[in-house]
Amino acid sequence: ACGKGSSSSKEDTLVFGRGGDSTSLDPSRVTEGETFKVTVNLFETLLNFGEQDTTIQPGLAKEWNTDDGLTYTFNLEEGVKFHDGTDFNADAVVANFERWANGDADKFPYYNSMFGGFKGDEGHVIESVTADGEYTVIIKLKRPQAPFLKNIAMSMFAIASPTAFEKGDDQFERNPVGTGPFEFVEWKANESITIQKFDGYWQKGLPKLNKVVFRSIPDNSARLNALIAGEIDLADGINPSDAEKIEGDDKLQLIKRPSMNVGYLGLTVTRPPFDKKEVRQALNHAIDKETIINSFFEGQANAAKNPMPPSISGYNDDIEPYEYNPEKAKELLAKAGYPDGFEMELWAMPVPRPYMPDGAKVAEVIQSNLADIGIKAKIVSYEWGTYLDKASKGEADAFMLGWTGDNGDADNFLYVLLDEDNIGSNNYTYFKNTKMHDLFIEAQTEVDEDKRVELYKKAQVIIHDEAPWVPLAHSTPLLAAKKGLTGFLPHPTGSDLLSNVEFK
Amino acid sequence: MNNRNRVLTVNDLQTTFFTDSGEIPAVDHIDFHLHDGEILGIVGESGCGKSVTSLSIMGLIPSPPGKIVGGEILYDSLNLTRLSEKEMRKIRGNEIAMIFQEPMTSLNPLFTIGNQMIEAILIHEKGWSKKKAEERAIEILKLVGLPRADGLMKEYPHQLSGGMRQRVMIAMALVCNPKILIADEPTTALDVTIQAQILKLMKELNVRLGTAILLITHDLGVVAETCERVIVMYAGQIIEEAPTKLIFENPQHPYTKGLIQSVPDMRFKKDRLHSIPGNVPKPGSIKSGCRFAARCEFAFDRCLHENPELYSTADVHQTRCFLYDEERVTVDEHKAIIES
Amino acid sequence: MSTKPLLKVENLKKYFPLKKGLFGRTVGFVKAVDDLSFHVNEGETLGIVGESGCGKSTTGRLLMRLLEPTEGVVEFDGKELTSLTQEEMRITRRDIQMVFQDPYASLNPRHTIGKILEEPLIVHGVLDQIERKKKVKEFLEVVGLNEYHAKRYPHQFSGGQRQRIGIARALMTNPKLIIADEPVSALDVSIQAQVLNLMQDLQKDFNLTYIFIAHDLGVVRHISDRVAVMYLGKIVEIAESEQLYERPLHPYTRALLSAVPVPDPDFQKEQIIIEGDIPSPADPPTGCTFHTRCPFKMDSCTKVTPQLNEQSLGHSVACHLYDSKVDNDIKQMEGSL
Amino acid sequence: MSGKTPKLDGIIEDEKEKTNGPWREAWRSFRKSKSAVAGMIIIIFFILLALFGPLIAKEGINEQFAPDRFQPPSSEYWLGTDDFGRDILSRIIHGSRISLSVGFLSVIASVIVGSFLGIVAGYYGRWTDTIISRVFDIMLAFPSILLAIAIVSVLGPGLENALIAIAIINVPNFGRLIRSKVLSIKEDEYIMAAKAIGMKDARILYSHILPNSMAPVIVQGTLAVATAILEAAALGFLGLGAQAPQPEWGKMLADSKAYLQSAPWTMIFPGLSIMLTVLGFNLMGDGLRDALDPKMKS
Amino acid sequence: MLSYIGRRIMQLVPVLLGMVFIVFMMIRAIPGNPAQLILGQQATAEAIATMNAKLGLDQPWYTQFFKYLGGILQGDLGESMRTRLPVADEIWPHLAATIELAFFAIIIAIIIGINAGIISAWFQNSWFDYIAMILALVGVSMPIFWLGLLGQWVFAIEFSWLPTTGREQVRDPVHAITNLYIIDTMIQGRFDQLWQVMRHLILPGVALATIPMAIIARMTRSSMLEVMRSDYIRTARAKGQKMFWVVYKHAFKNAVIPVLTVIGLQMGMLLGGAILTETIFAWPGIGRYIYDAINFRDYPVIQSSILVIAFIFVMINLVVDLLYGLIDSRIKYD
Ligand SMILES: Nc1ncnc2c1ncn2[C@@H]1O[C@H](COP(=O)(O)OP(=O)(O)OP(=O)(O)O)[C@@H](O)[C@H]1O
Ligand SMILES: Nc1ncnc2c1ncn2[C@@H]1O[C@H](COP(=O)(O)OP(=O)(O)OP(=O)(O)O)[C@@H](O)[C@H]1O
Ligand SMILES: [Mg+2]
Ligand SMILES: [Mg+2]
Repeated sequence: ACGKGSSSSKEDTLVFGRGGDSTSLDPSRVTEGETFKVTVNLFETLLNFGEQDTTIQPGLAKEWNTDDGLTYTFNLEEGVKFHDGTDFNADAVVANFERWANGDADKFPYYNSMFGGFKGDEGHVIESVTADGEYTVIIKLKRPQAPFLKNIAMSMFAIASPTAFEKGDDQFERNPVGTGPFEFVEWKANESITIQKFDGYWQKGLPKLNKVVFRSIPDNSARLNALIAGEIDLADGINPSDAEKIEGDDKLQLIKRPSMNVGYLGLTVTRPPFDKKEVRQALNHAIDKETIINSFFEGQANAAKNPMPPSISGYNDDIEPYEYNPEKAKELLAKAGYPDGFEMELWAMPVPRPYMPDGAKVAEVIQSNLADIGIKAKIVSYEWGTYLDKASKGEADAFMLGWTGDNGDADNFLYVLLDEDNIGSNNYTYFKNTKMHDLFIEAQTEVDEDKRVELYKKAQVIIHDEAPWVPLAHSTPLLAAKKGLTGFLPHPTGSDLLSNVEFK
Repeated sequence: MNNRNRVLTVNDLQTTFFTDSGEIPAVDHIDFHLHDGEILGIVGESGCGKSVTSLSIMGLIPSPPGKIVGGEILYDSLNLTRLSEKEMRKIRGNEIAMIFQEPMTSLNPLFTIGNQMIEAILIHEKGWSKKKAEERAIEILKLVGLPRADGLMKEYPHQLSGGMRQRVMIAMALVCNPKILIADEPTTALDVTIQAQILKLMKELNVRLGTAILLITHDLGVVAETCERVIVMYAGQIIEEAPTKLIFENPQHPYTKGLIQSVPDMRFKKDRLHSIPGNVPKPGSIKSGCRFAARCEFAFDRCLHENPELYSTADVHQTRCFLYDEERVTVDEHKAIIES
Repeated sequence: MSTKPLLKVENLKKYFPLKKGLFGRTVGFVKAVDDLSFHVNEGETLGIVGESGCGKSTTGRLLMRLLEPTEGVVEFDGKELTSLTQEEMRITRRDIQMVFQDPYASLNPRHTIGKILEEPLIVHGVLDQIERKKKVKEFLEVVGLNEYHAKRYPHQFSGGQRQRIGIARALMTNPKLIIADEPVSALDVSIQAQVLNLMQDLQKDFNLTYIFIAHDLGVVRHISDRVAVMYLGKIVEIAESEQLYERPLHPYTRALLSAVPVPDPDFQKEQIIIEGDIPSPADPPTGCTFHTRCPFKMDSCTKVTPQLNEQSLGHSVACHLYDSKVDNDIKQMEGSL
Repeated sequence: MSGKTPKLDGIIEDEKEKTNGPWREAWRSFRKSKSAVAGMIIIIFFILLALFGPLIAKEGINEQFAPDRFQPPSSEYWLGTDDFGRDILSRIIHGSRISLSVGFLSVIASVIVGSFLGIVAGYYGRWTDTIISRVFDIMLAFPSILLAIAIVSVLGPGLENALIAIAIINVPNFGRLIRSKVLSIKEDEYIMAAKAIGMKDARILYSHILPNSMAPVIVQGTLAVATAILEAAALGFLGLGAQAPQPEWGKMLADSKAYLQSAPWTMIFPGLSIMLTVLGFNLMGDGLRDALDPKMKS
Repeated sequence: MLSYIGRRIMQLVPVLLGMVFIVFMMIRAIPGNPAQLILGQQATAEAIATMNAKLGLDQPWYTQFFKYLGGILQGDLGESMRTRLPVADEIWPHLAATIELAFFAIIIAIIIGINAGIISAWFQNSWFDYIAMILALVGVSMPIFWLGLLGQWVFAIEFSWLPTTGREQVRDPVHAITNLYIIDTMIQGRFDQLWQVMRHLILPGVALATIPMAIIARMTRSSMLEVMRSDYIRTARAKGQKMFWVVYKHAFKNAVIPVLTVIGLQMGMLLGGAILTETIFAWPGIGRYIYDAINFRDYPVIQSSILVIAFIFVMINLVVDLLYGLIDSRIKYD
């Protein structure tokens, strides 16, 4: 397969530079974004998200319906083939679901968290998955799950070729076989992953590219350099500070990824003085989000007032944000019994993330903001693994973190990040509120979208008042590409489908 | 003796080291000559400039800091100080060869004896085949009395004893039949029994091959046994020159006298050794007057201010001491008297 | 000169193990000193000569127990040194001192001369500070140096001066015996004479006993009352120095004496040039160790190790030529020499 | 004849020169080397900067002034400003404190620990030697930067921990040096002489062996300061060393590498500072080696 | 000779065992739980517990240690926790990348460093000597991450003479056989690719070569100066030998041993110490691999790759020691 592209004169190979390598090419086995970036092009899911949002669109299932939110019927595309020649049909879908449901949390972590466990588990949502003829699949649930369709559309629940995965899971994740527009060619660890056009792809005329190479360049500046030098065509993870320059470069174009994230400063409510609501509110008033956004997101972000981005349904836009007002902050501190401030640790993220391109620097601004109201903050940083581990144990006073949505559902932000059920995992602030908890549980099984929105809006009011976070920003992650590149539509989840991309 | 050819003549040679701590005139205006086929000895205490003299002749003064700043060295009629490095290379090893004090370190430890011998031959015998050079090397190793010459060719220096190494050094110096062999303290590092072997060999070779030898040593015994003529050096200067017999029978310079007397003689027991007080000065440390004045029991005023020349006291005997300037003094006095 | 032995050495041996391999297996021995017996009388000088590597320095160090002997007894002043504890030995070293060959290497380059000289006194806890300083000054003058030299460092002295310092250090504790290991061989001839004279003067003034190690036969003759000749770790001949130089018995001694160049062009001497090199002490020849080079080698020499036998009063030699059995042969040999 | 009284000998031509100890002697030859003096001047410059610079540099190191972000060098900001609008010159000046103290402190710590272990191993030998040497072997078989990273990972990132890590990785270097020095000095003749006068082992150790092993330690120490500064900068660069907002040079480099093209001064100057300081120590170390190592003396 | 090698390798065993032990204990002291990192932010506590059990992390450390040791003795380096691949399989491509880079760097360093050192010593105190030695000093003082960035900026971005990052032209990837691309492209006769691979090596190679080059130059010079003073050099010159041969044959062979030692040490350093260069130039090497593994608490990967590096390091030293013997017949191995 190698050397195939070198002769053709038309540019049809895309080199996509990104920050890290994938850990696996079996999307169902990992939780990490770099894997999905590749697999979204190799595999397809029953349902798709919209091109640049998280609305539900047909995928391998061209139609679907449900009456009660418990039984879903999917009608599949016909004539679809896996890369290895296996036919795609209802049996294949069932085989995939069987595979997941018979696994364990270690093997299929996402399945576990999205569908509440595995076969036989108490919390397992899926009752059964059955084929009804060649091209119809029926999924029965034990109880309604509001974001069920969104879950089905997530890239980890991609339908893989049963012939391939039956050879063994470990073998499969190195030699992925799906129905996607591209098929797998080669993986050079930490260097590059090459995929090429799947000639038997069912959607005619796609993909437009012949070959895609995903190249890992860990350092943001180095990646941009490689783009400028023409070694790569598309670069992920562009520093906001470079945006201006890229826009000024007539050989390059800046591409903005729709934002579906939030970056925040978490306040561990179990650690004094953050057990006092006033203190938390004071911090909300003290931090100058505008400067942070101007300086370190270079304007490529919106100030956040809620723990979820506005693009997601359920966002409460009526909430009045805490204004930047050091005086008010001081008052609140005084009220809480800290007229002279106090000393605290401020944990700064050691790694750049889409929601926080430069945690350490933002921390420095926050530090100086806090100094203005008399709080002495010491910036502390651990390397990432330790950081998460320690923060999840509630060892931080205040820590910076963020979240990118997986499926565009409010539940995926609010419940995951702030509910008491998730203390010890993703609720790092240890915030607990019974009223809010009840709202969340209700929303999870509510199938009526309007009612759900109401529930989440109520929850946001509580969160705003209790202020376990200082929501900072919803950033617009930046990408940059060579001028002639078209058809690239970055997806808010970070998994970009490349079938429409071509060079002009 | 005088009718013999001079193969080497050193005229007014001056070699100075320009160091951080000042100029060191290690060899300070020396004149001497070497006859065809003779063995000339140079004696003197450590640091008096013996090695620098010999290295000057070879053009091997480490430079910087050393430099020949004056005088000439005539090989036949060729002035060696004027030659380019390339021309000098043709002389070295071919016309004038040299062996050094330390047989232990003078051979390159990482090459076989054969390799080093053959190299010495091929440098000067351009057209020779390796085979021919090898044969020559073996021949010459046998000449210096080394047993199993064939085997030695493949051995490394460290496998040889000190005496054998010095023989190899001599052999290597002789491969191109040089006219002159300079031997800088060739036996100092050896035991007496081995020293005797080497000195005997050198005398034999001198007779058989007619090579003139400049033998540098600090051992008066070696001089007495080996050399025809002796030069005594002190602090960079020649202070006395004479045939060996004369030096020992009638040493003239107070230093030479003291030196001869201060050596304990194995043949009989002296009650007490003569000792010359003070230390051997470094060249250049005494700026004015006779270099030996400070240690000399006969020193008088003039010695402290003026450096004596070499005065010929007999046809073949020269001494750098005012005590032997009487003639001149008288001549000068005569002149003075006549003029007045 | 009294004839009371101050030092008595019996069957002294030092074998250095030759180690090899990962676990340091001993695969052989360097017989550096092999069965020495001799004595030194009070007030006399015993010279030890021999070619390099024959074990002279090792002998010197064994006497002071700077090396532990493999075997043998050293008796000093009635005390058996070889059985003392380390601490007792340390204290006894007051009475036996050493002068080294390389005067520069044996002086700590970072200490002043004053400190170097004072150190033996401090170590042995004699005298208080003021007296120590006084004694340093006194001994500096004894060896021909000056008081102000005490503040200087070794590198500021010439070789001869350094050796004087080495001698002064040895004298500081008023020792009875001084072992001088080639104290003049690093010095120039004219300086050598100064140091030899100094040593002789001091011997008289302080009633010292010397063991004088050297390879220069002239120097040894000059300074010694008795001389021992060593070859490959063994004494081959020992005698009053007159005796030894005038009537050497051992073929090695003779060869050695004949090899020394004499500073007299008129002197005609018998030339015995022995061939070959000294064998390695790690692999000494069997029987008489000299037989490989000996012009008078006999069959028995390769097999039987000759013992030191007294031939005349105080003159012992280890050579089969002088065995009574072969008495007749000797006479013949003597004739041919 | 004058040989009669030895007292006369030797004192002729002895001018009363000043006493020159080995240290003074070393200083003299050190002073002669231009490069060594240049190195010393650089170091003194940075030390002065570290001591008094903060008084001169009026701009606060951490005062952020957003409107002045990325000012190129000008008369107001000699070396320009960084992404927070902070004066780079002030930060470099304050950074010299960090770099120098990390350099010195870590080396002092490793010298102390290394010397102790080295002496124990070299002087007492046998199984202590075996154990200590083996541990050194093990440590030296790690690439040092990896070892430092691992140690910092254990201790957590931060300047103090970086310092500790650097100190630890340097211990075997000093330990070995001292050990070999002790072993070789043990064989020197003046040690034999000291034993011959009946000196005790302990005294030999501290009065002879230790002072004579100081010179190479000083040389090695100076050079090690250079590497320590580099290592600290490397750790800072990887984000494992100094933490924001400390103006550590390596960290400054890492923070500004994104602006290499748009604001090159943000990374050129910290890099230059590292290089110059390290160069200073290397130059001085070389000079010291020439001055203190008697082997090199002609 | 063979028995010497055998013995040396035997001596390695305790060192390597010690290393395994130290690494093992040390990385377990790093706070943070691999399971958490593998499962990500979403993981539930029970998932983490299952994962721990699966990875054997719930067992006491000594059980884990001896299990690991047992594995190593059977040639099993364990399995990466993150990618679930055998470490042995994963290590090689990374190691090969670093080996290629390190070799390239060390060869540049040797060629330039040794010659600069020799010429400096030969013409001591000449302008060449001064300039070379100043450059060498600057070289050892260079923060290479800085130099690498500057090099990238100037040569790759401003002038576009050289590629900025990576090992190969991604558009035309090398088909990996041995993973040493220089060899792979040659086997396949793809000289166009070889050229590209070489171009990619230049910037990181030179950045990496700087320090060893400087060290080698300095070491060569001082070692040569010492040798040039020796008697046998004088002997060689007294024979009438040309200075060039005196220097390059007689002197250099004698001066080379300390230089070899330095080269060996530096090569070891380059193998593991290339992290910074590898980061800047996105070089998929072993340093980066270990660094990532540390971040992910991928215990088997850290343990095994450090072990492999240390093993190579010690083997390089062994080779260097054996080279001594080839050069100097006085050195005996028994
Ligand atoms: N490379 C050098 N640099 C500076 N001075 C030197 C150098 N070589 C020799 N000298 C000086 O030249 C003087 C004479 O040295 P030379 O080597 O000729 O003495 P020598 O008579 O051969 O002594 P020895 O018997 O010790 O070999 C010495 O005092 C020394 O100071
Ligand atoms: N510590 C030691 N370990 C092993 N062998 C030794 C040791 N010390 C001396 N030897 C060996 O013992 C033999 C005698 O050495 P010693 O130093 O006593 O000789 P020497 O007669 O003093 O020689 P020189 O005249 O060269 O000083 C030599 O072959 C030497 O190699
Ligand atoms: Mg000389
Ligand atoms: Mg000796």
